[in-house]
Amino acid sequence: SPAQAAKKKEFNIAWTIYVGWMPWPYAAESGIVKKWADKYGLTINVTQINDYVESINQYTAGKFDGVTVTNMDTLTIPAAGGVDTTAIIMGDFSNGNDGVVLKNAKTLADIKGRKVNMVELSVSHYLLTRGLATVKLKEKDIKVVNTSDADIVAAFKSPDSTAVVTWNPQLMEVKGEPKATPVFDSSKIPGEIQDLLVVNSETLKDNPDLGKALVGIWYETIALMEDKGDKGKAAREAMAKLSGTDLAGFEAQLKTTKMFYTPEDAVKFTSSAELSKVMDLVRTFCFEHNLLGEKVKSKDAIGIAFPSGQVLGDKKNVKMRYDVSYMKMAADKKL
Amino acid sequence: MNILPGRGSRLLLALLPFVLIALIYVTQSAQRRAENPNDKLLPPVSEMVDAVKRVAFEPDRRSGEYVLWTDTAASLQRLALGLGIATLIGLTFGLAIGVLPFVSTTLAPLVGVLSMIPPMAVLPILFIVFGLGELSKVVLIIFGVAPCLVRDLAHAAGNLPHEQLVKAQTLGASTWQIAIRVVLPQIMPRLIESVRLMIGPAFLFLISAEAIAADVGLGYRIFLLRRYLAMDVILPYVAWITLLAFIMDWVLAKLARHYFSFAYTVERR
Amino acid sequence: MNILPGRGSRLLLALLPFVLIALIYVTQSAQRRAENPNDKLLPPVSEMVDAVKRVAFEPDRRSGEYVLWTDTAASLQRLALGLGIATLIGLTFGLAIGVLPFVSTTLAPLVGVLSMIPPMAVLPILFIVFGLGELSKVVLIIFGVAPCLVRDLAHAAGNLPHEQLVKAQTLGASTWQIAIRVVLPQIMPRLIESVRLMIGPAFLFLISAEAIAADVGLGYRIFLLRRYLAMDVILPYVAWITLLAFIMDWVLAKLARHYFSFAYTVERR
Amino acid sequence: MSTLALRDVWVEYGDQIVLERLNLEIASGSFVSLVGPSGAGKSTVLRMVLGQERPTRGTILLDGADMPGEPGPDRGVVFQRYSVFPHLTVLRNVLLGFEFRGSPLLTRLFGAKRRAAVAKSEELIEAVGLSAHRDKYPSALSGGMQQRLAIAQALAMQPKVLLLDEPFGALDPGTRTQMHALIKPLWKTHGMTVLMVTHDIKEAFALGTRLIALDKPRIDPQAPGRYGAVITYDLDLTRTGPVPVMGFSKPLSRAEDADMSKGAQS
Amino acid sequence: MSTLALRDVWVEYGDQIVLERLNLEIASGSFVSLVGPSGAGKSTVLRMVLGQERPTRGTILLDGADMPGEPGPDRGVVFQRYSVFPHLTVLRNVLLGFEFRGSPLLTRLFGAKRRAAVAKSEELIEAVGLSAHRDKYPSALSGGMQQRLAIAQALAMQPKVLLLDEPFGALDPGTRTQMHALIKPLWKTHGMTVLMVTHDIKEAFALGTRLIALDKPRIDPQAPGRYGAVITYDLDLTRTGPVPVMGFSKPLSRAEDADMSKGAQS
Ligand SMILES: Nc1ncnc2c1ncn2[C@@H]1O[C@H](COP(=O)(O)OP(=O)(O)OP(=O)(O)O)[C@@H](O)[C@H]1O
Ligand SMILES: Nc1ncnc2c1ncn2[C@@H]1O[C@H](COP(=O)(O)OP(=O)(O)OP(=O)(O)O)[C@@H](O)[C@H]1O
Ligand SMILES: [Mg+2]
Ligand SMILES: [Mg+2]
Repeated sequence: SPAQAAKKKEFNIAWTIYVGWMPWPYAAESGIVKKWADKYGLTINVTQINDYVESINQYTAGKFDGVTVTNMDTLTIPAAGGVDTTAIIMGDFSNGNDGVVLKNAKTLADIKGRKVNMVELSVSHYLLTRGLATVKLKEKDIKVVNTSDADIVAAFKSPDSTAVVTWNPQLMEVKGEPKATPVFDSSKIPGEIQDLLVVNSETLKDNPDLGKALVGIWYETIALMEDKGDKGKAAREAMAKLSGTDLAGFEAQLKTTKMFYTPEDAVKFTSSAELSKVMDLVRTFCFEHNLLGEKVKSKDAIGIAFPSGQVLGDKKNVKMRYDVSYMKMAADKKL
Repeated sequence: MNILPGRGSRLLLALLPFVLIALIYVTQSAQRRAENPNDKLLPPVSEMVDAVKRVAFEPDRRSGEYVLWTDTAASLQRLALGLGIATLIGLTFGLAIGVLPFVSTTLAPLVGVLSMIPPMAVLPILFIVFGLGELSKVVLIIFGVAPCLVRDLAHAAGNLPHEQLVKAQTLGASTWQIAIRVVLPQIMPRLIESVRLMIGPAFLFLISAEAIAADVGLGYRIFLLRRYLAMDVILPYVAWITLLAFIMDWVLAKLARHYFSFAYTVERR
Repeated sequence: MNILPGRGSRLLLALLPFVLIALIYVTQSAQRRAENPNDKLLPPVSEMVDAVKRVAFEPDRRSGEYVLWTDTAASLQRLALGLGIATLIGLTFGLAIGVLPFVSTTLAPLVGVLSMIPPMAVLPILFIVFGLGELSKVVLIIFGVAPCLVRDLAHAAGNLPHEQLVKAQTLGASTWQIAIRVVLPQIMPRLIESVRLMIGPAFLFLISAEAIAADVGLGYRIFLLRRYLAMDVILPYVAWITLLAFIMDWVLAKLARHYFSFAYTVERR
Repeated sequence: MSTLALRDVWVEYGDQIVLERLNLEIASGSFVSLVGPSGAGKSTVLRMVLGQERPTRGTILLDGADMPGEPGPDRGVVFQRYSVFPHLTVLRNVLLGFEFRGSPLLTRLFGAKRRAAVAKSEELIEAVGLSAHRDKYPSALSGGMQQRLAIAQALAMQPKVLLLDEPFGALDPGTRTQMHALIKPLWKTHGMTVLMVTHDIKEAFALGTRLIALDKPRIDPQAPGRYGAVITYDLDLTRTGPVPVMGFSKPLSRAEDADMSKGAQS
Repeated sequence: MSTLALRDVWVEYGDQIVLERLNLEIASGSFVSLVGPSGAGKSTVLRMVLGQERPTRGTILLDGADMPGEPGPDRGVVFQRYSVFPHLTVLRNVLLGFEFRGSPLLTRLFGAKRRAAVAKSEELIEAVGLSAHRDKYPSALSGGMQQRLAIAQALAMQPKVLLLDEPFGALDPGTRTQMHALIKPLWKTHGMTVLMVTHDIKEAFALGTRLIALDKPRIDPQAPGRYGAVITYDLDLTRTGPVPVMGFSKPLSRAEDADMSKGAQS
């Protein structure tokens, strides 16, 4: 359990299939994980969980020391559940990987009055509310039908479904439907949907080597991924395969993902003042949808700490932290 | 072997395992809370009570509805429809397969195969054929439950002593008459028994269907709340589902014993 | 009623519904393709054959594994363990509850309640308690299947003619001896029958468990590919699962008829 | 009305030969008592005549035509083991036959029809002495009471051929006499053909117009299933003169048996 | 060895009174024939002595002590309806008792023990004439064969008290005589107490040392369940002098009956 954090040697990291997280299984398979773990005298198990929410739940319940997760879900699940969580890797942000698709429509405004199939209370929901605001619509103007992410493609095949919000790879499949029009996507709200690797803050405090190893793994792997040559192609092909698609499909998804291939870029983004504005938007959405807990009376209840030392919300109850120190070590080649 | 516990000790004995489970829960919950005061996995009973008060007796902040009751109403309606239709299918097809060799050779293999198809895996096809609305949820329940019922009832019907069918024929019964007056009433207790065993699976399919696409229902709520591990609501919901299922089970058991008392003479010892 | 179809027409009749379904599929598939040449929902048979060749007979380029077979091996192992343990639980507890009033009062209500809890809804807790490895998948199957088996067998055991138990007692049998020599062999056919009915649900639980946490297995593959709606692989996988389940069902049926022939005298008419 | 003929009938279960070369002609309206040791194949003969079982070889003719393959309302039966319907009360068990006949679709009678059927049923129930138990389920009846119920049920339909397999076996002498008194006039007035298995020789003689004894004439100690039972006695009980007693009539030889059947065929 | 006493026993099913004020003392080693009309409550008496059923009122004593509430190996039984185990072959049905006794845990015998048990079982199977059917399941046996199997099964255990409910009802006279010849010496040598229900008066007299008749002395036509059966005859068949015949001995009056039981108690 997370509270029993102390010096330990074996760590468990959970990941789920998503274009921005595919380096993890590749790193595990190709020995990069072992290499870095050995370097710090650790054992790191990288485990795949098929169900994204379950992976976060299991992390929150203490079964894992780290997990791949978005910024919003970090706030609503572990942080709201009292598990102090630190984001040590800013992997990417969605730059079109999440989108709204309508049938028989031209613009997002046409969504008015429709039933929208999406994973309720997820980043899709967030994306939709952000989109609705741009066309002066309210959530009341539509009807949300909670639809499981695995089934959303099939659901959109049904004549009953005329509007969906989803992410990749489902988004690509949905866009390919006849009469389907993408009307809004995350490239319109760049930087707001971030894909992170988070670890339990206490575990990290007691075992800084874990952070170093993870960051080391990450940047070695994505350097390979970015490689324009054969090695890079082979790596991307392997990742494609692992996510159940082929190279072309995977690269198409990569196009709509703003990867931070270098630690410098990631540090820069994470340290920018913009981030706290983004998180304010996110936590406002979360609060309005009761995601911070039924008893929470204000969006300030949970504190979010930024690299600058600034804290959004309750300073005494900081449960989510952005930490660039490890990525900085990578940038400085100090690992 | 024939030592029957008395009335009082009976109740005690029956409650014992539940008390044990409750105890384990309470201590585990307290332990987790001691480690993490915000732990959500095993909330203490007090929080669950609060949560129940909230969902059952306070209107929802956004929709103004009493969430628990609207969820329950929606789910029970789906369940009743699904289970009801599945029962009808189970009864008619089970009877036909059990009584008529002709139907049996044609349909028994099909039913055998159908009962083996995992319905979840062919959901996309179900969506196309039955849409995303209430129908597909009901169909999923039927699809999951009916083949089992058909098989069980066909088996029960086929197992009646052959002498009885011969006897009925000598009394001038047609096949139809045998089916409705000799076989049907005698497999009714088994039908109820099977339906009782199928309540659990039916709820399972209902919840799965609601997890896949819905905007109201017990399963919908559970899966929505799972997004932020709100076990303080999920656990009472699970308990509530279990209670509902248990009540249905109990009512069916009583019905069977009341209307088909002839089948329960062994129990009277 | 007693008109039995001949051997040849039997096979024809049995095949008829399957041929019909195949026909409907092929025409529907062709129609969808005509409308949208990229349709993935109902791929033509040729594409499914290609897909099967790919997953079954070509080694995976990376791992060198034959995907279909590694998936099958992993899933079958889980299933066999889960179903096996559930059967053992069903048999011992069913027997105990059916034979001993004392055990019955203590455990029957618990089993009744357990069988009503939808396992999917308490998955997070199951995963916490049993970990995310093989164990939790096996446990989910057990949790989903065993209560049903226990109830069904307790019912079967309790329904034996009371005279038989009395008779055994007059022959000097202890409760234990009655259980293993009188009740057990007579409920074995029902056990096999119940397990056969539970193969479908067991696969369902397996697939659900694999959908949530696994990196190999039939259910894992199906859920992985569902995001892309790769029905050309999913449908053959479903067919394969169905075939596996059907074979298990058939083997069990034969076993029952071979080892417990006394229970099938009615069928011999 | 209904002549029954068995022509060279064999019954085998696996290795075991139960009945061998059975030839039998039963005239319409006769009351045949069938006796023989336990396991001789008496019930098997009844099952075949009923249409429940098919002979391994040979044919069974009803009025010269092939026996319908299925049991039907022309043949009533009281099985050796009580075969009443466990899910119906005494009254409803007897009523059921009337309902089968009177209401092909619903199998429920209403109004006058129902009253008539109930009256007839109650008459029969009264005759077998079960009036006090009209509304009991069979599980609450004693063995003999169930047997009487089965008799009432079978008699209610007045079948052309009545097959009785030890119908009075579980009854005390008094009740047995009552049953005799019930069945005899019914048989006479309706011209039924009755085939009754019994172990009570006195009963066989008292009721029957003909007595047939089945037995195994030969037993191979090495292979007990090797030889089946044949008809060892066939007595006409209607002829005038002194009542024949078992010992008096000499057993049929197998040759004679074959001759007789030839005669019957020609 | 085992005196059986019923003291003021009543049995009621709901409204219906089946047995009324039954008082009965059965001496160890006696062979009691129980007769009476169908439905009188004979099987009920047996079920009570067996421990399968409890009287509504009254007590049953075995050797002066309260009857153990459960059936046990001291009391063997042949039920009215064949109660052999359908899942065991003929041999295994008889063997089962030996296995119960000889192997408390596994209930399987091996080696010499098993050979001895098999030998004893086969002897009994031979005695009831089922040798040829040793390996058949009960479903392949005729009614009378099943009854004989049940007899062999019960006799194998040589119980102190043997309860027989119409054990020979489905048997032909020949086989019946064989069974008599089988049971009589067993009863004599082992000093069993036998309680046998039969409808065959001759059999009752031939085998029994005492004959008890159960019957309803009064019937209220308005409420047939109002009065139960009582003991109407109780004959000692061992006394010297002319064999008593039913008509000769006068029925016990209810007062005498009560007196007798008083006498027995004192
Ligand atoms: N299903 C079966 N399989 C094998 N053998 C059978 C089957 N049914 C009956 N038999 C054999 O057929 C023979 C005749 O049986 P049947 O029931 O006709 O005898 P029965 O003359 O009626 O005897 P009982 O007077 O005891 O009723 C018996 O030896 C029995 O073992
Ligand atoms: N479970 C029951 N519920 C109600 N009444 C019952 C039940 N069992 C038996 N009886 C009644 O008890 C009476 C006596 O039954 P019992 O079986 O002892 O008769 P019996 O003397 O053995 O008759 P038979 O010679 O026909 O076997 C019957 O009138 C029967 O209806
Ligand atoms: Mg017979
Ligand atoms: Mg009786």
